[in-house]
Amino acid sequence: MIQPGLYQILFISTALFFIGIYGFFTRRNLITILMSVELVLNSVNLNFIAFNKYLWPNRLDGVFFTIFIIAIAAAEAATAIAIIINLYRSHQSIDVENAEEMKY
Amino acid sequence: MNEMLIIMKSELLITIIIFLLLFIKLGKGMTNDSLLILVQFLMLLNFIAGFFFNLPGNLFDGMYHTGPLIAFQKNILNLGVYLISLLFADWFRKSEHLTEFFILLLSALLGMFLMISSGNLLMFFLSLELATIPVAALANFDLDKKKSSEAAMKFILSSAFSSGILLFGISMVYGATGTLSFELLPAQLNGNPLQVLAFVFLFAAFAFKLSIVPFHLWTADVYEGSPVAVTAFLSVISKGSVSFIFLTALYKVFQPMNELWYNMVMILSIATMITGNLFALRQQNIKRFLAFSSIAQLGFILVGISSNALEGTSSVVYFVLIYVFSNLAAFGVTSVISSRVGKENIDEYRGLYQTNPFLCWVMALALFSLAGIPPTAGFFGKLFLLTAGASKANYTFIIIAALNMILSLYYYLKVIRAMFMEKNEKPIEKIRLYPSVKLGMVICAIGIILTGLLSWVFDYIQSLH
Amino acid sequence: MNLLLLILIPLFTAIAVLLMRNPQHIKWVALTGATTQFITALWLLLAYQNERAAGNHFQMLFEQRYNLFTSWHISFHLGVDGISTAMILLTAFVVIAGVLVSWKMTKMTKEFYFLLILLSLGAYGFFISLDLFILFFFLEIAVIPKYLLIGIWGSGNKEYSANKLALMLMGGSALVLVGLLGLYFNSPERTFDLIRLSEIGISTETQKICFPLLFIGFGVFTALFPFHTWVPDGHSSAPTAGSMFLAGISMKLGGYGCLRVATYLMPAGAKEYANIIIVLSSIAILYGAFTTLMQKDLKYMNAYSSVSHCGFVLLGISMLTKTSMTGAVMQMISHGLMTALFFAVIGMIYERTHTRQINEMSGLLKVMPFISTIFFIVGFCSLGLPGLSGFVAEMTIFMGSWEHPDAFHRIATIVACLSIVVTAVYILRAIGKTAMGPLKEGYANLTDASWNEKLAAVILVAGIIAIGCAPFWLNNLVGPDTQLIMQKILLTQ
Amino acid sequence: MPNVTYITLIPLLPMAGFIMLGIFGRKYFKNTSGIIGTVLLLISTMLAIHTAYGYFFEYGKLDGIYQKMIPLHYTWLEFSKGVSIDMGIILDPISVMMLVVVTFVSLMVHIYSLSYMKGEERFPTYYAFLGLFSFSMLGLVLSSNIFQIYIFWELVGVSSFLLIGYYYNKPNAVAACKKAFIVTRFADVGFLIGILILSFYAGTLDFNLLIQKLTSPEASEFKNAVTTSFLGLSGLTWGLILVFIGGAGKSAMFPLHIWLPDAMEGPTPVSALIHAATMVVAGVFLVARLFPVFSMSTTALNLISYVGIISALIAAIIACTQTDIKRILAFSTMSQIGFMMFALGVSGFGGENGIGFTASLFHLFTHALFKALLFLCAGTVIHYIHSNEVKDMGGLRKYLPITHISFLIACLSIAGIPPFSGFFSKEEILLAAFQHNIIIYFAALITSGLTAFYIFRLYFHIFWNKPAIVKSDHKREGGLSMILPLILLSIGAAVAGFIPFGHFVSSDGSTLENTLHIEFSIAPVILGLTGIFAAMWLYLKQNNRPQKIAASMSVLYNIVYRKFYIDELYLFVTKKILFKLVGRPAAWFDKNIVDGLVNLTGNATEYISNKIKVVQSGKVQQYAMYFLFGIIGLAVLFIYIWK
Repeated sequence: MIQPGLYQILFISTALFFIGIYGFFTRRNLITILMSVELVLNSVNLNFIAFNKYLWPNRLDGVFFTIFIIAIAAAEAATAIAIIINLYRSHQSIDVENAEEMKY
Repeated sequence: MNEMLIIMKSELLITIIIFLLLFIKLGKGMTNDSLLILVQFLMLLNFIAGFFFNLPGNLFDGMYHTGPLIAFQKNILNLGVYLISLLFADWFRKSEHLTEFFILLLSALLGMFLMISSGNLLMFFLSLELATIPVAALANFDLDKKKSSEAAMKFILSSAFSSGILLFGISMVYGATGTLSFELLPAQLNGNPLQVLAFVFLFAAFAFKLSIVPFHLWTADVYEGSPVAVTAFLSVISKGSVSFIFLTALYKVFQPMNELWYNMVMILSIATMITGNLFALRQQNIKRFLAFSSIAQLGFILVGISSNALEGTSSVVYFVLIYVFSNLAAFGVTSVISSRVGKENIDEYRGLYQTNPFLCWVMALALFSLAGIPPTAGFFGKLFLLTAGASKANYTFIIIAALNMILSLYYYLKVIRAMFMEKNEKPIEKIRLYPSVKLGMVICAIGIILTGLLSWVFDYIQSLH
Repeated sequence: MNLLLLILIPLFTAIAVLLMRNPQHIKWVALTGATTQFITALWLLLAYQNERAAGNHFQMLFEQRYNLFTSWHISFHLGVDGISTAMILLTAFVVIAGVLVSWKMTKMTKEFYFLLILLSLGAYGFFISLDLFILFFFLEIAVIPKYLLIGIWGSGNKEYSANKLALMLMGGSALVLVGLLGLYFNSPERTFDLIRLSEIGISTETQKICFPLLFIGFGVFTALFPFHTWVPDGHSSAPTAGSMFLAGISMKLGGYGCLRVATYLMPAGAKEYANIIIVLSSIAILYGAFTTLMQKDLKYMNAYSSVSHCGFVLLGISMLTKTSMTGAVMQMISHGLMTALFFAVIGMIYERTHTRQINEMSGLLKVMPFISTIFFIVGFCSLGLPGLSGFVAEMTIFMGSWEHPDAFHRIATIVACLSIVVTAVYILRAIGKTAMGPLKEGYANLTDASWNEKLAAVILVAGIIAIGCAPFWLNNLVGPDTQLIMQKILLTQ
Repeated sequence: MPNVTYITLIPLLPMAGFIMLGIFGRKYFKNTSGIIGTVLLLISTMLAIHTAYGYFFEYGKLDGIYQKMIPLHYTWLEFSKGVSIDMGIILDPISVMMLVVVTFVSLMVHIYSLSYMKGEERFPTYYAFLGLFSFSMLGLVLSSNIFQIYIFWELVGVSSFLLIGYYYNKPNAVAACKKAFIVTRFADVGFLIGILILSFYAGTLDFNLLIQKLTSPEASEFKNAVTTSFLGLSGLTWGLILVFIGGAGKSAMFPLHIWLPDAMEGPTPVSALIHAATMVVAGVFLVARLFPVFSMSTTALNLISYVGIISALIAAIIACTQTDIKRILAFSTMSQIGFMMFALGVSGFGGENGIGFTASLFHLFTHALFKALLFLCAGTVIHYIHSNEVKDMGGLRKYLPITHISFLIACLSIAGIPPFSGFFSKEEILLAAFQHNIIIYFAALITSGLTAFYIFRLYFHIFWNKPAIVKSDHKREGGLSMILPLILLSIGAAVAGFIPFGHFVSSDGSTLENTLHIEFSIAPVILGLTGIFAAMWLYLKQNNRPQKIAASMSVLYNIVYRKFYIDELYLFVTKKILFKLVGRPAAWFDKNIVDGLVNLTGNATEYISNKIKVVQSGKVQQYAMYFLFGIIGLAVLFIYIWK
């Protein structure tokens, strides 16, 4: 079995990053948007792991960072979902296009 | 161990207060009014305590560090929070979830403290999130207002997005240098494209927090939708803390790339000032107006940051201190009027002077300070930012900055004009202020006048390095 | 003589005014303050002359220095020379007259007097500060009171005018600021101290950049063509005392700055750009005069004539001879007194006839002999009648300008000379239409000046005549200091 | 030695009167102000005569030459080293002579006005202004410094303005005083620039030094002034011409004379004082004062003589057609000053060459007397008839006998009929012109014929012609105060010619013998008599001959009657060109371009601000997009472009 090299992993993580961003830009549903953000965060996780493993195997910063990111992502998601629920209460919708009252 | 407790004194104190509030919340025995007085008292204590027993030091292998300057920065933030607790009493007394509000607020403050003190990108990231996520919840605090939840949504999504960007940047920094520590990073930086790219990502995340063009777009909407207290917190405390850590990041960590970031800061500063001013020009809603004006103010802070010298740090800290007074005063007046009579439009302020001269004078002082008109402290603040920025002898930059002061004066004068000059058949009726609000405003007014005229304040900040 | 008095007196007056409640008391407090200032200014003049007579040859007298913002090397450095003494005297005259003229102010009396005194505080501070930072501080202090004075108590299109004035002046001060920062960072030692800066000298390259910034910046204040458009609108919308302060004090801040900061510190820059400024100021003089010719509103007329007259100030400075600079200072003083008086008279007329349109008035001399006489005097001063201050100043400038033998300077001088005819035309037109002619119907019951108006007018007329009939004291006061500036200019190649 | 205090008091006394009456007159001296003013001036006059006596007969002469003395002199305003305005007193023949003339005529007018102006509401003001004028005129005469003379020059102008506009509620008077001031002001700019030029070359403003430096061919200042040239004329000439323009303006020389006829709107005694005897000759005085310098430039002198003769001729022609009694006198004044001017122009400097100089000032002297007399007589007539128009007059000789005689004496004098004073001075002028320039001589000859004609036309119109229409019931010729000046002046006008003027006043201070050439005088006297008889033929009795003549050359008559349309030309230039083509565009430019640019900046900012608002779309996803673009932009900029 061929070991994936750093670049392959970086490619994947970058692709994931942009997929996440693309999702963030194009989705209408707030939950999906939130999921896209999670994709971005996960791509970062991949990055950290990969760098840690391939470049700086004896410094564990990357791994720790990943763990913290996962935790933070959870907190963020929790808050975000709470907010979205509240938005749903007031707007009767979780479509991002319905929450564009404030502009200019 | 003892030493650690003293070094982390500010953070621990806040944690204690948070827990205290939690217990009070469980007890459920207090009315809003007495609770508010208690909170104000605690905030005052917290603020006063900030001046004593400050010990510089490093903790957790450099993850956390503090010093006189950082302690002073924390004091500024404490002062801001204390003023918030005073100035927005109108709104607090109506609020059903006062304790939660302060718990969340203090959590964010805790995050900011840790952020200022952080010595590692990991620590920085964690504290940044701690400083952000509770604020998103706070933004939603007017639970029944559509605008409030919209603002919170925009805030949380935008900051999640920016977190992603930040993290991606950090991961690249890690990949390129193998370290996340602020101490070790500078030695590894050599300006290769990957590092530049990583720096751009990091910079963008900072810029997002600081509302620097073109990463500022969330600001106005969030400010407008959130409760005024939250807006004030966002625009003053949050901006202040991020600019402090931004200073550390640029001056210490990314010092080897200073030519790069000087140009970046310059370009974005010009863009920020111009855009902020141009948008502010048109605003009718006073909160939105203040949002854009604070964007423009941030552009000025960038001018000071661009100096890359001791003076840069001092003048930014000094400016933030003044900014706390001025902007909070402005928001205080806004809040009183919006929560008493529900008016937030500049046009509706017409003829205010006939009925509420005190509010008008406070507002005028605040706006003059923001515009940089002597004898208010804002004049000195802005001037020192410009002076610091001018040390590179970049005349174009400074002229643009100086001309932007005029542009900003134009819209500040619009509010002044509405209050003092324009006639109104039915001006806002006379408002009787709560003592705490009055106290807060008086403190702000005194601060606005004296911070500038007492020149040792600046010299003191300068001596803290 | 403690120069701090000059700042402290208005400061305490302002605070006292703020603390008062009864409008009547406020007026008296303000008047007392203004009188004290006036006496202090006269005392300063005497003390100054005594010191000089006693052989004190320092450039600045009564120096005081308190460190302020030590990290920036800013110090609260005060001191006066002949030029600033003269300007302080002017300010004192205008302030007391301004306070007297607005005696009948009923709308927001407290705020009105507070702002007036604040404005005078800015002017005093500006004239005595020797540290550029402090100077700039006081310069800006004087801007916002003007805005509020016009915006709240003004008439006509007041909000527009107030805005325009504040923004243009702030624009000017922004340029000043940049110029100052340029000086600060390019001098070998970072300092804002005016005297120190002039001692250590400023490199020619810096001068070439900073001089136009500073000169244009200050020039906006003193109506440098084409940045003069705030003048007509601002003056015409302002309340009487506001116009007096604007034209009498505020515009002089710019002239003083052009001379003291721009020209004195940067002689090489001054030489480099003198010709451009001469062209601009000559245009301002003649063009301003012709524009005045077409004005129908008395206040607009005087405002445009101020553009023309202030052109003389700039012309005198940019001619770079000792005589012309002395003339420029004299013109500042003279124009300050004269135009303040002019606005006061216009205000008095307006209060009674409720119009400022030249064509709508006639024959006022019959019912208001005092006011009309003052109108005559001030008109004559404006058109340069000997015996009144305008003549002395203008002639000194002409003589100084004529010291250059080349055609360019000659033509500029002749252009400036020609303006005195045009001035005569518009002044006489205004006087002829308003004061003279048959009495208009309905004017028979108009009253003449009241005691406060008379006192104000007499004070200013006294100043005008004191300069006009005995210019030597002013010349001797100012001359040595312009000589110093000239020496610096002559030393640079 | 001259008594400085006395001399200083001569101008200062009237000044004191001005201050006192000007400030307190309305309140405290409502009726006594006339007496106060007159007494002050009387003292002045006596002091002046005392000074004149002292100067001419006691201490003025040194080695047979009248010296220029500067008994008092202090620095008033120092411009630069050596160049300063000094306030000083110069005593030389012309200034002393002028002192006497000015104080005397002024005194006459003061006395005359006591009854003439009685009952006027602004009686004290009138005397205050008279005091101001006397002060300024005396100061002008005594000036030792060219800038000092300019100062008083302007003050004289303003007193003239104030006095012409004395009847301020008459629109005509207002217009006239404005016109007078502005026209002379325009000329004064020339004077001012002339001063600047001369002082630049001489390096001083002091008359003595200036003359010294600019007349000695060896001095470097002189060489400089002569060698620099601009448009073909030397610097010196330019300076002199410009100074002369100033003089021409004040002295109402063509083409700057248009203000003088209108100035007759002032009270008649004022016209007598200012616009006949004293102020209008200031131009002549100025040229005389600087005559040594003028004599260095033939071009300037030629210009002066041509301007003088043209003015003299034109004014005389116009005077023949006018119907307003005061205007006729005004044109006559202009014509006579023209005589004085060209006399200066044809003169040389020193000794016998200077006959024109002496003649000019002699004429100035006699003219002051007879013209003041003419005006005062006219005043009496107007006072009596209440009209200025000659057609309202006629046959007044019985009603105003003293006036009639006085007027006749003055007329004969101005017509140059011996032995009245005008004859002597005019003869000298003609002689000087004859010696120097024959064209000017003939023109002057014609003019003096015309003079006789128009002045007698006036005389016959007033005192003969048709029978009197008398409506007036008050005292015929006013009180004693109105008659006394007439008598005194008549005596003067009759006998002043016998003064050996050349003994006192000459170009270089030496004595010049007056020689009367009988054979030379024949032509002018005959011409003068012809003029008188022509006038007699036309106007002694009421007839229609004048109308016939006027009709027969109606075009010409109209042109002359309209004063050669010079007023209209000026009106065209000022209204159409200055106001419409300069003033209005300047105002337009200021409002629309300069101000427009400022407003445009504001509007453009607002416009941009409105245009970019779409960025803030309210869509959180777009915000993120801008965020990303920002990053990409920065990355591209700093990685690839700006390293």
